[in-house]
Parts: sequence; C-alpha cells; structure tokens
Amino acid sequence: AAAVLLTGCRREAHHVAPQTPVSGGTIVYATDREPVCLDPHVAGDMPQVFVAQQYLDSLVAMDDRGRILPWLATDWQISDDGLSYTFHLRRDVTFTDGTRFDAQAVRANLDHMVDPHTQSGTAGGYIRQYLRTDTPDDYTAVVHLKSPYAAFLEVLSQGFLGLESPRALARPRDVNCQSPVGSGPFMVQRWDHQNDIVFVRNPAYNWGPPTALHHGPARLDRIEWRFVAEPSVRFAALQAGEADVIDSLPPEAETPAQRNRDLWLLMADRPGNPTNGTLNVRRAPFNDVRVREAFVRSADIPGALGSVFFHHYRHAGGPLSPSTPFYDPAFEHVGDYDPARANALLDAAGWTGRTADGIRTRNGVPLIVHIPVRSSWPTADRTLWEQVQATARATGFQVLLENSDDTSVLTREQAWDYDVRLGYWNTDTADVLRIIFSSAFLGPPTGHANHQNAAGFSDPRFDRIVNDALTTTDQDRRRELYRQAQAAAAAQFLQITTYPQTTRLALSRSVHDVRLEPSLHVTTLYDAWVSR
Amino acid sequence: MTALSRRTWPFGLIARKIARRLANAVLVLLAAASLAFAALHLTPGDPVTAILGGGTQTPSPETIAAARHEYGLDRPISVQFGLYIARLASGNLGQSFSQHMPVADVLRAQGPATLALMASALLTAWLLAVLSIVFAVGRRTTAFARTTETFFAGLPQFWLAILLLWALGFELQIFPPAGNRGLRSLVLPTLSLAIPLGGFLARVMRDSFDLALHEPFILTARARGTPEWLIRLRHALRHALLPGISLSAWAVGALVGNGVVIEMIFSRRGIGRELFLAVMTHDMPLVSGIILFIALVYILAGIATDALYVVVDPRLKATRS
Amino acid sequence: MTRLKRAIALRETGPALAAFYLAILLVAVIAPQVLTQTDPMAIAPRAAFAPPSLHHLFGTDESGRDILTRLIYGARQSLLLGVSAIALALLIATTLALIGGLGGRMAERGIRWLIDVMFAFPVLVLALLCSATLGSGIVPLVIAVGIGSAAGYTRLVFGQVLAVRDAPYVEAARALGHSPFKIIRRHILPNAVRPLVVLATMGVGQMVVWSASLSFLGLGAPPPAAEWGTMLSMGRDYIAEAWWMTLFPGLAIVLTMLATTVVGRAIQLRMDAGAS
Amino acid sequence: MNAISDIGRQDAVLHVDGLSVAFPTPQGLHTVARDISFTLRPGQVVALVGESGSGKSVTARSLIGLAGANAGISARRLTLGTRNLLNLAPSDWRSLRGREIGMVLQDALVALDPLRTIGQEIAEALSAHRWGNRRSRIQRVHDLLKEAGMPDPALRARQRPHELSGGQRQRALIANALALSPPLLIADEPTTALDPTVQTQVLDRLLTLRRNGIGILLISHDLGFVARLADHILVLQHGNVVEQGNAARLLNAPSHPYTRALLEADPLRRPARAIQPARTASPLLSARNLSVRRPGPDGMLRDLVSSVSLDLHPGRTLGLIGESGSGKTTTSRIITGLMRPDQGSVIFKGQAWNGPERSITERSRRPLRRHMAMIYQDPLGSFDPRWTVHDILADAVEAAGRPVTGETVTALLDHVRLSAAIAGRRPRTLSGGQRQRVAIARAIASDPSVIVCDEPVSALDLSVQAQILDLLDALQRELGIAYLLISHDMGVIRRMCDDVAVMQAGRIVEQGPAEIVLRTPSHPFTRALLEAAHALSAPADSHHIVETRAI
Ligand SMILES: Nc1ncnc2c1ncn2[C@@H]1O[C@H](COP(=O)(O)OP(=O)(O)OP(=O)(O)O)[C@@H](O)[C@H]1O
Ligand SMILES: Nc1ncnc2c1ncn2[C@@H]1O[C@H](COP(=O)(O)OP(=O)(O)OP(=O)(O)O)[C@@H](O)[C@H]1O
Ligand SMILES: [Mg+2]
Ligand SMILES: [Mg+2]
Repeated sequence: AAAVLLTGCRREAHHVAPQTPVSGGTIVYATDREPVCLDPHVAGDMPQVFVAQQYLDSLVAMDDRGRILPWLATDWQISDDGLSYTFHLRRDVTFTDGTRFDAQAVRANLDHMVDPHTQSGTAGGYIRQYLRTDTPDDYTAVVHLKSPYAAFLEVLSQGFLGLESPRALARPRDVNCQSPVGSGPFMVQRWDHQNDIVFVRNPAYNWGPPTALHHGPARLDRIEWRFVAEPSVRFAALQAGEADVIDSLPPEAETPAQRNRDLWLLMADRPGNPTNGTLNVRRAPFNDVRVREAFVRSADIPGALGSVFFHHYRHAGGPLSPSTPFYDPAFEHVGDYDPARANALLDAAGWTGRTADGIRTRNGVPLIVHIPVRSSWPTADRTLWEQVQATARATGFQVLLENSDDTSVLTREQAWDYDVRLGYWNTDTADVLRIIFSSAFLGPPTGHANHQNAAGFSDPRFDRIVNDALTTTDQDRRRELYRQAQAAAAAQFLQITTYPQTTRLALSRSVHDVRLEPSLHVTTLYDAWVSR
Repeated sequence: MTALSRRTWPFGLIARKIARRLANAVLVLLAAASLAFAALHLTPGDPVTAILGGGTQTPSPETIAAARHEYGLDRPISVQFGLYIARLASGNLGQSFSQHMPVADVLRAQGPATLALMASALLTAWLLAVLSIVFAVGRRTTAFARTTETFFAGLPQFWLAILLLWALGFELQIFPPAGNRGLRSLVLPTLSLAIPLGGFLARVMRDSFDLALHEPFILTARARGTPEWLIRLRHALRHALLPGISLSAWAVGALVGNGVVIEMIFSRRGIGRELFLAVMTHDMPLVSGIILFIALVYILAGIATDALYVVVDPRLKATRS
Repeated sequence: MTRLKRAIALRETGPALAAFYLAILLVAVIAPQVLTQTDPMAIAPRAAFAPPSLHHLFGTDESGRDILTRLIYGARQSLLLGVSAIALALLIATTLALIGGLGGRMAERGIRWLIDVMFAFPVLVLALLCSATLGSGIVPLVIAVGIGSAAGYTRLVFGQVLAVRDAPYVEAARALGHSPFKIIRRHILPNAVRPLVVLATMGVGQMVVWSASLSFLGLGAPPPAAEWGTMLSMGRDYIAEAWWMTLFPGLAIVLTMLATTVVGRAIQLRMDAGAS
Repeated sequence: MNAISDIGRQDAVLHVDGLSVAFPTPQGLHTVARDISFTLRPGQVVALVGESGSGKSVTARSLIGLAGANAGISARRLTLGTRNLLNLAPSDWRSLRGREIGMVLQDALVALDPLRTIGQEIAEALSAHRWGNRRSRIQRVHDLLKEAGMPDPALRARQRPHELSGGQRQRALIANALALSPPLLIADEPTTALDPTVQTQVLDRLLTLRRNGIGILLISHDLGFVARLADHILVLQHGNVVEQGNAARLLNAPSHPYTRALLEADPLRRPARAIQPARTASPLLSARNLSVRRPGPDGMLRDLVSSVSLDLHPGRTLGLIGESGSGKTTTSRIITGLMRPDQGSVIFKGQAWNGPERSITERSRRPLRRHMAMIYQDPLGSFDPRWTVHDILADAVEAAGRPVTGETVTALLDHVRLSAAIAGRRPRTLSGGQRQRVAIARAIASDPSVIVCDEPVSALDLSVQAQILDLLDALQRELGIAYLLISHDMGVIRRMCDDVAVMQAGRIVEQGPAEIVLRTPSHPFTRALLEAAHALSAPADSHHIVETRAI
C-alpha cells in the first residue's frame, strides 16, 4: 500500500487560495485520440473509457489504495466457491433517457458485453468467466461465473464496464455508438466526428462515486471534448486559452508548462503492464533466456527516457506498473542496463562471431532482432526504440525497426512473426499477468489468431500461480501469489519495460477539482468547476 | 462558323456528349471501386482484428467470428466482390467497419471541411499566382518573381505548414493553431496548401503569359492606347489561364486525396484523415467510399475545367462542352 | 553592352549556384566522410536538443546526433530514393504512354481512361497499400512513391507522344517510305522522351518530398536511417522547442528541389538551343 | 474632337526627317532603319516597300512609340501635326495612340485578341481614351463597323475573330484603328496572307479613307497592291532608302537595280509558262472519284473531298487552286497515300496505290514510295527538330535504298543551289528560303517521278518565292518530274502550270489546260477568283478605275 501511495497523483501545489466551487460554465477538454464508438463495451480502446467516465457510472468504484467501494451497488456478497456475486443496487438511479436502473439493467449490460455481436474487445474480454445474471428482485442482481474470478470486482470498477441504459442498448450497435445513454453526471449531447463531443450536465444526478468530492449534479454546464491529435498543437491551444484542459501533455512541453504560472499539471501512472517490448520466446534468438537477458540489459532505457522525454518519464522496471494493486517494487531493477553482463551472456550463449559491422553471429547467423512498428506509434516512442537500437548495437545486436501500417503489424503479430512486440496493458488488476504471460492466452496452436501472450511464454508453474490467484479473495494470499508471478516473469526476461503508461493533464489555473478516477486514472470532470 | 450555327445549337449532340461523359465517369468510378476492393483484399491483414485489436484488447474467438460474419468477410472473395458492386450500384456505400456509422454519413460529416479547405486553397493560390504574374513588370522584377515562384512551388506543403504553425500559431499567436472553427482557423492550412500551389500555377501560367505578351494582338492593344496593366490583365492573362485551369483540376483531386498531412498538422477534420484511418484498419467500405468521393470530385473538376475552358476560350465551344 | 553582359551573367549565376549545391550533394552521396568526421548514428542522449552552435552547426536531434552530419549522410539515401522513384515513375509513364500513343485507337482510349482512374485513386492509398504488401524499408517506399506519382507523368508523356505521333515530320518520314518500327525508333521515341530529361531532374526533389509525407504517416524509411523526410517528420513534435530539427532537413529538401529545377531548366534551354 | 479636327486641317500630317532605328545586339548596335525622310499630307498615301526584314515595320512602329523598349530612335525631325514625337514619355505616347495615330498591324489574322469579341476590342480603343459611356461606345462600335463595310455590324460586334473571314478581320482592325478618327493611319502589310478577293475588299476600304482625307502610311512588299494606292513610294533595302519618289514614275521607270529586282520578282509581272509538249497517252498517276467524309467540329459528317479525279503526266505540272479549306491539302494527302479515301482509287505507275480497300496497305505502298515525294506548306514542321540538314537528306537517300555518302548530300544541296556548309546546321537556324530548298532537296533525293507541292511558296516573300519557283521549274526540265502544285496564288499558277484544276468546297469545279482555264474560265467561281487577282494586277497608273470596282 505504501508503494501505491508513493506513486499516486503527482499534483502541483495549488497556489490560488481555496475558493468555494461555483456552478456553471464550460470546460474545453482537448485530447489526442478520438474514440471509434462512444459505447465502451464495443471494441474498448483507451479514448473510449475517458469519454465513458463522464457519462457512465459503474457498479463499484476503486479507491486510491485499490480497495473496492460501493457505487451503484450498495453492497454485495461473494459465494464461497467464488462463482456467484450478489449485488444489491441503489433504488434512486435513473438513466438519462428515463429508464430505471435495476437488476434487469445490470443483466442487460453484462449480457451485452459478452455478446459476440457487440464486438467487445476489452469489457467482454475481461469477463469471459461470466455465465448469467439472475434477478431475484428488481434491485438484486446475482451474477454467476463459470470459474472463480477474484479480479471480477476490480475490472467491474473500470469505466470500460460502465452501465448503460438497457433501452439504449436494445438499439442497433452502431446507433448506440453514436448516441449512448448512461446514468452519469453528464449526457452526450452530440458527437461531431473528428471535431468534438459535447456533454451537458445531467441535472438529476445524485449518485456520485464515493471517491468524489461533492454530491449532487455536476458543477459544469457543458464539456467540449475536442480532438487535437498533434501534441504541440494541443499544448499551444492550452497556452492560447483555446482549451482549458489538455490530455497527454507531451513530455517536451512539461517543463514549459511547469514554468507557466497560468497552468497546473495533474499526472498519474496508470496501473497494468507498463509500456514495453515483449520478447518472442518461440523463436531464435529469444528462445534462449540468456539472449533475452542480454538484450534487456544491453538497452539503456533510463538514458533514453532522459533525452526523449526530457527526464519527465520514470523508468518502470518490473512487469507491473507501480500503481497496480499487488505491485511489488522488488523487481524494478532486475533488468538494469549492464552491457558487460550482456556481453558475457551472449558469449556464453554462443553468439561469439562478429560480422564486419560488429554484429554478433552464431554459426554464421547474425544476431538480428525484428521489431514491427505501427505507423500510429508516437514519435517519441519511436525515438526511444531508436536509442535502444543504438545501445543494443554496441552489444552486438542488430535491431531492425520495421515501419508498417497497423493492420500489417497486427497480421505479423498474429503469425508470431516478430522478435519484439511493442505494447502496454492498462488495467487495474494484477490479473494482467495472467493475460500477458499465461498459456491460456497463447491462442490456438496454429495459424493466425489473436494471442495476448505476446511472449509466447508457457510455463505450467506460472499458470498455476496466476490461476490460483483468481480463486481466492483473501488479499494477503493474492498478494503473495502475485509476488511469485512477478518474480517468475521477471526471472524470464520476457519484456523490456520502459515507462508506466501515464495520464498526463495540463490545466488552466481557472480550472479546479479535476480528478483522475483511481481505477484506471481516467479523467473525471464530475467535480470540476471553473473560476473566471 | 456563322451566327446561325451559334443560335441553333445542336441539342442532340450535347445530350450525346453528356451521355458519353457520364458513361466514362461511371466507368472510372467502377474501376476505382474495383481497384480499391482488389487492393485491400490483396494486401495482407484482416480488418476484423484491426477493428477489434487496437491497443490493449482481448476479444474472444466468438467475437472475432461474429464480426467476420457480420461484415461478410467469411464468404468467398468473388461473392464479396459481387455483393460489393451490387451494393454500390444500388447507391449504397455501406457501413464503415471501424467508424460504426454509414459511409455516407462519414462523407457528409467530413466532406464539407475538406472541400472548404480545398476551395479556399485553390482561390488563394490563384490570387497569389495572378498577382505575381500581372504585377511583376520589368526584367528584374520578373526574374525575381520567377525565382520566387519556383521556390514556392518547391516548398513541401507540410514543411511550410509546420513553419507557419510555429511562427504564426505558436510564437506570434496570430492565428489559432488548430481546429475547424471559423475562418481564422482556415488561414494557416490554406496558406500551407496555397503557397506551393500558387507557385506552381504561376510557373505554369507565366510561360504562356510571356508568349501571349509577344502576340501581335497585344501590339494592337498597345497601338490603341490601352494602359499597360489593362493589357496584362485583360488580354495576356486570359491567354495564360488555360494551363492554370488544367493544373487546378489536377490539384483539386490531389488536395482532397492527399490533404491528410495538412489535416493532421492543423488537427483539422477531413476526408484525408478519414481515409488514412480507413486504410490503416482496412476498412473496406470506408476506403472505397472515400475513393469514390475523390473520384467524383476529380470527375466534377474535369467537367468544370472543360466548362471553364470554353468560358475562357470560346473558340473551344465547338470541340468541348 | 554591359547591361546585356550583366543580364547574361545574372542568368548564369542561378544555374551555377544550383550546380555547385548539387556537386556538394554528390560528394555527400559518394563519400560523406569527406564532409564530416562525426558518426551519424552515434547517439548521445545527454547532448540531445542542442541548438545550433559552433560545435553543432545545425544543432542536434532528440538522440543527440548532429543534424548536419545526418543531413550529409542522409543525402545518399534521400537522393537514391528520389532518383529511383522518379525513374520508376517515368518508366511506368513512358511505357503506358507509348502503348497508348502507338497501340491504335483502343489502346489510346484505354490509356486515357486508365489515367483518369489513376488520378482518381489517391496516391496515399497506393502508398499505404504498397507498404502493407511489401513491408517496411526503402524499396517499398520507392515503389509506393514511384507508382503513386506515375499518373501525372503518364499524362505529360502521353500528351508528348501524341503530339510527336501526329507531328508533320513523322508524316514526312512515313511519306519517305520508312517502316513504322524505324519511325518509332528514329523519330517518336527520341522526341517524345527528350522532355523527360528535364522532368526527371525536376522530379527528384518532388519524390523526396513525397517520401517525407509518408514518413509523416509513420511509413518512412526505417530508423536509424538519416533519410531527410524521416528527419523532418521526426522534428515536428519538437517544433516549439527545437525548430532546427525541422528547419534544416526541410531546407535541404527545398534546396534540392530548387537546384534540380534550376538545373533542369538550364538543361532544357540548352537542349532547345541545340535543336534550334 | 476639336483637337482632332484642328490637326486634320494642318498641312502635313506627318513629317519625318532623318529617322534611324537601332537595336543593341551582342555583336554591337544594329541599325535596322537608317536616315528615312518623308512627308505625309492629308488624303495622301506614302508607301514603304522592300523585302522581308528590310526595316519597314520597325520604321512604322517607331512612329507610334512601339518599336520596342530597347530600340534606339533618332531623327532630325519627327512631328505629328504640330507635335514633336521625339522623347515622349510613355503616358504621352499612350494618349497619342489611337487618338491621333491609328495603326493596323501586320498579320490581320492574328492581330485581334482571339478570346474577345471584336466589339469589345474596338470599344477598348474608345474606353482607353475615356470616350463616351458604355452605351454610346456600343453605338459607336456599330457605326464604325458599318463604315468599314461590315454587313450586320451588331451581330459581328458580338463575334470573335475566328468566326470572321480574313477580310472581315482586316476591316475590324481598320475600324479599330479609326475608332477615334485619327488623322493618320499606318497600315502594315494589310493584305499579306489574304485571298485575292479579300485583298480587293481591303484595297477598296483604304481608297475610301484616302478620299476622306486621311493620311495613310502603307507598308507592303506587294508592289501590285502598292501601285493601286500610293502617291509616294520609298523603297527600303537593309534599312536604307535606296529610291523614293512619285509612285507612277518609280514603278514605270525604276532607277535603282534593287527596285527593278523587286518588280521582276512579282510573279504577275513574269511571263506565263511556256506551253509544254502534249501529254503522253498514259498518266503516271491517276485518281478517280476520290471522296472523304469526316465529322466536322459540330460532330456532323461532312464531305471534305467528293468525286475528285485527277491525272498527273510525266514532265508536266498540274495546278490545284481554290479558296482556303476547299480540300486541296486533303486531296494531296490522299494522293500521297497518307490518308485513306472513303471512295475512289489512286493508281500510281500502274499499281493500286490508294483506295478504301483493306488490301492496299502502307506495306504494299512502300516499294513505290521512293517514286513519290512531297514538299510541305510548312517546311520547318516537316523536319525532325533534332536533326541536321545532313541527317535529313541522308535519311531520305537511305529511304530510297541508295547508299549514303558525303557526296550524295553535297550533290543534293548543290542541286538546290545551297552551299555544302549548310549540311551541319539545324533547320531552325535557316532562313525560310533555305528551308524550302532543303525540303526540295529531300524531295528529289529519292529521284522521284512525282512531287506533290502543297503551297510551296506561300510563306515566302516575293524575291525568294521567285527563286524557288525557278528552281522547281529547272528541276522539272532536268529530271522530267511531274508536279502536283497546290496554291491559292493565281500568279504562281500562271507561272508554273500546264494544267489547272479548280476546287470549291471539296469538288473540282473546273479542270483543263492552263491557258484555257485561265483565259476563258467557264465556272463562276473560277471567274471570281481570276477577277480578284486581275484587279490587283492591272497597270499601276489606273488605280482610280479599280476604286469603283466593288466586290
Ligand atoms: N525588338 C527588336 N530587337 C532587335 N531587332 C529587331 C527588333 N525588331 C525588329 N528587329 C530587326 O529589325 C529588322 C527589320 O525588321 P522589320 O520587322 O522592320 O522588317 P520588315 O521589313 O517589316 O519585314 P517583313 O516584311 O518580314 O515584315 C529585322 O532584321 C529584325 O530582326
Ligand atoms: N482529318 C480531318 N477531320 C475532319 N476535318 C478535316 C480533317 N482534315 C481536314 N479537315 C477539314 O477539311 C477542310 C478542308 O481542309 P484542307 O486542309 O484540305 O483545305 P485546303 O484547301 O488545303 O485549305 P488551305 O488553303 O487553308 O490549306 C477544312 O475545313 C478542314 O478543317
Ligand atoms: Mg513587317
Ligand atoms: Mg492546305
């Protein structure tokens, strides 16, 4: 818990004397990416959850310390076998289309998430154990699972699994994407594609989360949620007063933003698996743990982070981001930069030859690492990997960064045609370790198919640990099991982890009480207000 | 050509020409659509995984199968193509996979912004080109104008865009750095497109302009005492317009189809960005819808060009229309 | 008299300067180490984002590499890319134009139609598809840019072939009793292809610009290549903090375009003079 | 208006004394007109004559300040009425042009802006001097066109030059020059490149003006035309006045050899062709019932040529005459096998040479190709611009299947009286006469029995024209070639042809031996053509009679 506190919100001191919040006004919130659908059940990409957080409520909430708190469910019981969750619901909640929130609504939502036709990548993926929901009475929902799933409440607290009006959900999927209906503090008024989403206040709102600073309706009248993809332009818009809050503050702008007395910053690391390159253990050269360790140790990540991100990004060394529940700091330095050891390992692994360019060879085969790079990957991350390329080259790795469009990269990934896969995984549960490293997520043995276990790592002992962790709700037991899982993963050098995914807001001084909802550290504007 | 033939214009002939033109347009559209289909199906990559697999997701196999079925991607290619063409023929552009809305709605939402930018860029480019041509008098000024035009024509649009953004958007803060709001936000993107295009136009037109200035009828105009600027504007310029017009027709298509970089830099909405996203996710209906849109703009530009040709040079009335 | 001489001198300075610039480029292409002693790939994270100074004339980039050095080393790849892309574009254009111009009425109509289709098909899509099919690297980039810009050149060359085909001197050759093959070889090809020299010189810069647009979309030359377009597009995120990262690669591209255009024009003038 | 009539009453409209014009060139100052002096009174016509490039146009243009920005003009005296024209500022020149000097520029066919209606063009002459308002200007334009003898002026004013005939364009130009009734009109080559019929119309108009008291400076190289009009003639050679004086005296008794040469070059003044031996029984080439239909600009099918029949005999020349667009070139293209007729046939040397049948192909024609050659209307266009004269001639020799040596080319050049030094030059650097000689050399390279000449001299000035015609004549006598000679110039036809065919709208309306067709024409069209030509060739002293002859 101490670690969680340490890495909580980094927030600049608020110079302005405390003022009483005022109601009314509009906030212009400029963000980088536009969601493809406003319903977070569909697909489920990060931009969607940011939007969803404004107009959806969840069954449960999570606090700064990873504890689950009641929200639309007032309390709940878990059966001893861990297969049934009985939720008791608030009775005063209505969706903004007038539909009552009740047990039927909970069932409709969970059914919707797992319905293949919904095309849910995230929400449906998180609750694959879901079996059905019984509604013994209007305000009691009993959720049955196929197998024990201790992370169930954790994932339920994510905005991805927010609750929508069952009447709205009954409409065709693509209609619901454009004009979804929730019970949250704001309502989606219109979505002007590639331009903005306008939210207006839900005047009836009286069921804010326990993490909120106030009760009753939101303070803002309106939110203009604009899409400004270029980082430098977004920051310029903030400086010019065209935007009140910007998301994904570019690292190069962080120092100027700190110096600017009209601005303040709000940042928090997101839980989950940090930004990383996952090594494919299913083929040479990374089928040898020594080569994996050598590669991890030959990359000077802190050095690269310093230049590329202007010393504003911290190195994440372990398989979990510090803000993830059950994170253990013991693994932060397992793979630190150590070229001497990297060279020794490679020598030991038989990569002793050298080409004319100084690339190591074994039996005449050069030590080449293929990394497909999506064209949508941000410039700074490219640069980061260029520096990895440069430092790894000193050890004798030839790293090829292969630019291609997103679909082509995905296709290669499905075919295991890579040595390093770049990615990250934001989620508020340590169960992420199971998703990215357990053999259950290897996909079918042949052919092209999605596999979340990008390393191709398969170890019955590891599988047992992460599966056991799902069967118990005893926090200490879980902590111990996840420590073992982190240890096992770290020892295998399955990833080069770089920095934790971070929510990075820069705000005008006239904007107050913008919060990050602790589950995924997603912006919530429910408490926010503006002084003019 | 007598006066009579001018009044009793052969209407059957016009109808035939229009019909031929339309047939040609339909053929071009059909080919563009087929090409789009073939291209997207021949390149590796499954749209479904692109749609469901962005970022950090874990769709279940059933979800993937359902999506594939929904978009008809589980059928043989020939059947898909037949359905695709049949659907297009009935005027239905289909439903975008990745945008979760009808392609027609995407075009309706994004088309006007792109067309507005294109129109303002084209107008500005013409203004720049005409000013430079008509008012660069004298050997030295002309040489200077010529060099400037070549320089402008060689400026990469996006480089100019970045520099303009930096100088006028960030540093001097004269114009808003981004967005689609109002005329002021149109200024920088317009300039980034218009300056290179204007240079190009001027370069293309200047040669004809100089040729025209040495035509005998210019001497006639001088001999009747017409002021020099009027001669340049009224007589010589008009003769230089034709190459400029045909270049503009090409530019229209290029501005719409390749505007993505400018749209990205200035965070503007538009067809270009939509196209980029669509290609990235192999969103077949959206890609082909946009290609058809661009092809249509290009065809219309061609027709407008021909009409303008005749306005500028009525001698062409007989051969075009 | 002196005025005339001065005018002639003035007309010559442009091409001379352009030729000088191109000569330097040529040195950079053949032996970049002559122009700079620094390693273009060596990163120095601590020296990142250094503004132009005596030590780093054009400043350094986000990895602390010297921009001038990278521009010099990048010349080879950029120009190679430009030259091969324009060669490919002209090859396609000439082939199609000759087929359309000499293959009879149906071929002519077919090529006209094909040009329309090519124009309607956005370059961007072609480029993206090329990169998707052929993977990453400089070769797919060349193919993408070459094919993508072929439409414009095809139209130009096609017009030229048609004009030459119907030129009176071709008819005169026919009246002399030469075989069609000989007429194509002796009259049509040389005269139709003559303007291509100029187009080609001017096109090199244009191709570099095109590939830079693709770098913008994340499809450029793979790192750590010091390709100009890639350098330029990498700099755009840092424009507010490090303008030199954007300015100098852009200038290199613009000057190359300008120089090739000026030299192309001079060649054209000389060729016209030669033919007159 | 007052000012204009004031000047009109002055004694001399224009007084030129010692005018010289020079241009700077890389080789130094080049004087193109030297020490020119004359006086022009109202109702008088002064003519400048001389061959191409002798400085006529430059002299005329320097009188209106349009000789070029780099022209160096000097004179002892240069006055328009009472106004000194030396060292005028550009704005002074502008106010003078159109108002006090009207100018009709060389090349009537291209001297009006093709994109604007002639009404707009003439109105501009008025608005440039702020004459009247929009409405009154329109009225004035109609009046001017009417005065110029243009039928239906309101309609014509809305038409563009390409919709008008050459004569109508020339009249529009004159109306344009006279818009503000200037006392002085400069007419630079007002009849070159025009049909004889049109020439008479223009002549007529100028005579009227002269009668109305306007001073005219006329420039021409056509002495026949000048003779009809001028009171005073200046003969220019290389920028120098070699002879000047009263028109009748100068034309009847030229004293300077150059003037005499000029007069001699006029084909109308040269003897008609001597009668050739009677035709042999079998023609070398015979064309029967040729017809070609093509869609016109409006998409409708039209007969370009219909039922044309011709015979060419060895050693004889067949002249093909007719107005522009009557199908002369089309006929020649069928005869040379460059175009396939829709009907009819051409037999050449006893073989099927051209016809609608698919069996006649270019391949089947190729063995006979060397026996037929062509001389084109535009010689420059018929040479590959990359080739030197040597390449061009060697190519033709090679095509005829003969070995190419340096001597063959030199011999050919020698045949057409060109020096061997020319072999290394490209056609563009040659003069018009030299180019046409190279074209002739190429034509005779294959030792042909037939040469088709499409307007071989119409682009050349009279003295060169005469040389080329003499050359063709000599070659025919030397080599026994049969010519098909296309021209619209009756003088050329009279000088060159044994037989004549007259074409109108794609048909041959009259055909027969030259002396019969030209002496006693039977078809009204032929008569009209001859009459127009005759009007211009009548003796110089009787221009007052011509004046009354309206067409
Ligand atoms: N602007 C100029 N600069 C240099 N030389 C010029 C210029 N204008 C005319 N000349 C030269 O002056 C000479 C006389 O030209 P001009 O046009 O007066 O001849 P012309 O007698 O009217 O001939 P034509 O019968 O062909 O019209 C020519 O050698 C011409 O090349
Ligand atoms: N291929 C063609 N298709 C359609 N119309 C044609 C074609 N060739 C010529 N014509 C038209 O046929 C008519 C006769 O042309 P032709 O060139 O034979 O006339 P011409 O007697 O030689 O005239 P000129 O004296 O002006 O040379 C013209 O109106 C011309 O526009
Ligand atoms: Mg002249
Ligand atoms: Mg003709």
